[in-house]
Amino acid sequence: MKLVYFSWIRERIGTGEEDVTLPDGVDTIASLLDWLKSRGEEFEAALEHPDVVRIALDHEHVDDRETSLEGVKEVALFPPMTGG
Amino acid sequence: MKLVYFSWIRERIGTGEEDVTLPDGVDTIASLLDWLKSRGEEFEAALEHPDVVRIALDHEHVDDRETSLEGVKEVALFPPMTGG
Amino acid sequence: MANDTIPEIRIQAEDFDISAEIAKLTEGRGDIGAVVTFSGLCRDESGTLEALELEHYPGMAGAEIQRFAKEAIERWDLCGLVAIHRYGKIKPGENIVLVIAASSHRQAAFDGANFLMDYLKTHAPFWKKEHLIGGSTGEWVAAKDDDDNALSKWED
Amino acid sequence: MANDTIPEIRIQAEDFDISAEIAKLTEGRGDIGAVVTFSGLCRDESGTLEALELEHYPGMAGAEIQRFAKEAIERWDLCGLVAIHRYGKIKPGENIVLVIAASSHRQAAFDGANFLMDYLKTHAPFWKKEHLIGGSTGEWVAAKDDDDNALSKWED
Repeated sequence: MKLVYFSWIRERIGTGEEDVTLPDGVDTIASLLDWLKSRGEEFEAALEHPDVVRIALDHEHVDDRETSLEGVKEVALFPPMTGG
Repeated sequence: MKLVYFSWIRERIGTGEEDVTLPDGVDTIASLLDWLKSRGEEFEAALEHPDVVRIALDHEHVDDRETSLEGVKEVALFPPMTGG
Repeated sequence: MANDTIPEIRIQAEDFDISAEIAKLTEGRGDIGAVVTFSGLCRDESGTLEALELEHYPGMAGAEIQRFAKEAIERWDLCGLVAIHRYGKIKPGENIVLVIAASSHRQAAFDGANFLMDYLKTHAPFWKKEHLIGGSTGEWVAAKDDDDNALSKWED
Repeated sequence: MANDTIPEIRIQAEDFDISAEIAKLTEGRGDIGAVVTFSGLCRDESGTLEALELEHYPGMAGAEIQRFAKEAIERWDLCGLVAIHRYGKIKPGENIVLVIAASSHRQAAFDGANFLMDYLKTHAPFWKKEHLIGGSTGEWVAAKDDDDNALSKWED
């Protein structure tokens, strides 16, 4: 699965994208966020306030943290948008 | 006093402007309209529906037909505006 | 606090260039975050219109637009406001009127431009006459109740 | 009745020309009576900003704007809609975003452009970072509650 990061989340993690193989049991947005936080202090810093992190699955915003990741190719993590 | 006419009121009266001397007793918008209607059939046709005629005194809209004409230099008569 | 922004009002036969007008308004300024323009064009959905002829009251038009432009500047604290109204013969697809409102924030720019257009439609001394294809003269365009009703949204 | 107008969506580093975009939208048409443009500019009221840097999510930005553009076209029966969002470094006074809505009647054009801007502000995947004069990097611009609140006016 491809993970992409933007804005200060990207800066804190230190990379814009990576390919990962999810461990068993990581099958929802919530469990993905929990697993990512366990991957080191840069992830802990990026995700310290999980409520402000926005998620897109294959380019679509998803609010519900229990949404399944089954079949998803790309997960994006980013802060609230400030376009326009 | 100068009278100016616009749009179909101008067309019906047959002139865009004229200088007039008001007869005694013609001292409000209402009495001006009454007097104008008496000046011939072109005025009668132009003013047959006095309610749709809009009035400006010295370039300012005035709604109240009892407004005095004292000191007024230019009275404009026109239909509802259709600009923009 | 009074806002002493001076509106740019023009009554002219010539067309206007929206990009050039915006550039004049915004050049060298760091306080403008939002620019809203409204342009009104001559429509001809039936395909029978040669042109609209716009008559206006020269002595009154500029002063009347100025009055409502100043009200818009005060009410929405605008950084800049332009209103250009054309007169004479205008063909389908051509510009009739332009309003530009500039502000720090977007809703003020939208509201200022919208307000001024509603007042131009109902209060600016302009009248439109149709000229039809083939040379005959059509009707004077009638005022719309909808345009009067649109004003109610600006009542406090 | 479905409105099959296709919105013109562009995500680009280059600036845009509003007059040229309007001309492309309206050329040869007699059904457009109203064109509303919104342009968002880079502000710098404190005089400390060198530039804003706009980061975006290329795979998602176009699709997301397209979705809201189509909603605007359907909801206000627009004749045309353009949305251009820039990325990269943008200096104070320069353009960031452009929305153009064209319609037969003026309120639809105002509402369509206003709606799309509110959604761009809160839903388009763009993020702004400040670069300060002197070379230091400032903060990421924070999202505003006001922008989320602005969406409430489009709820039925």
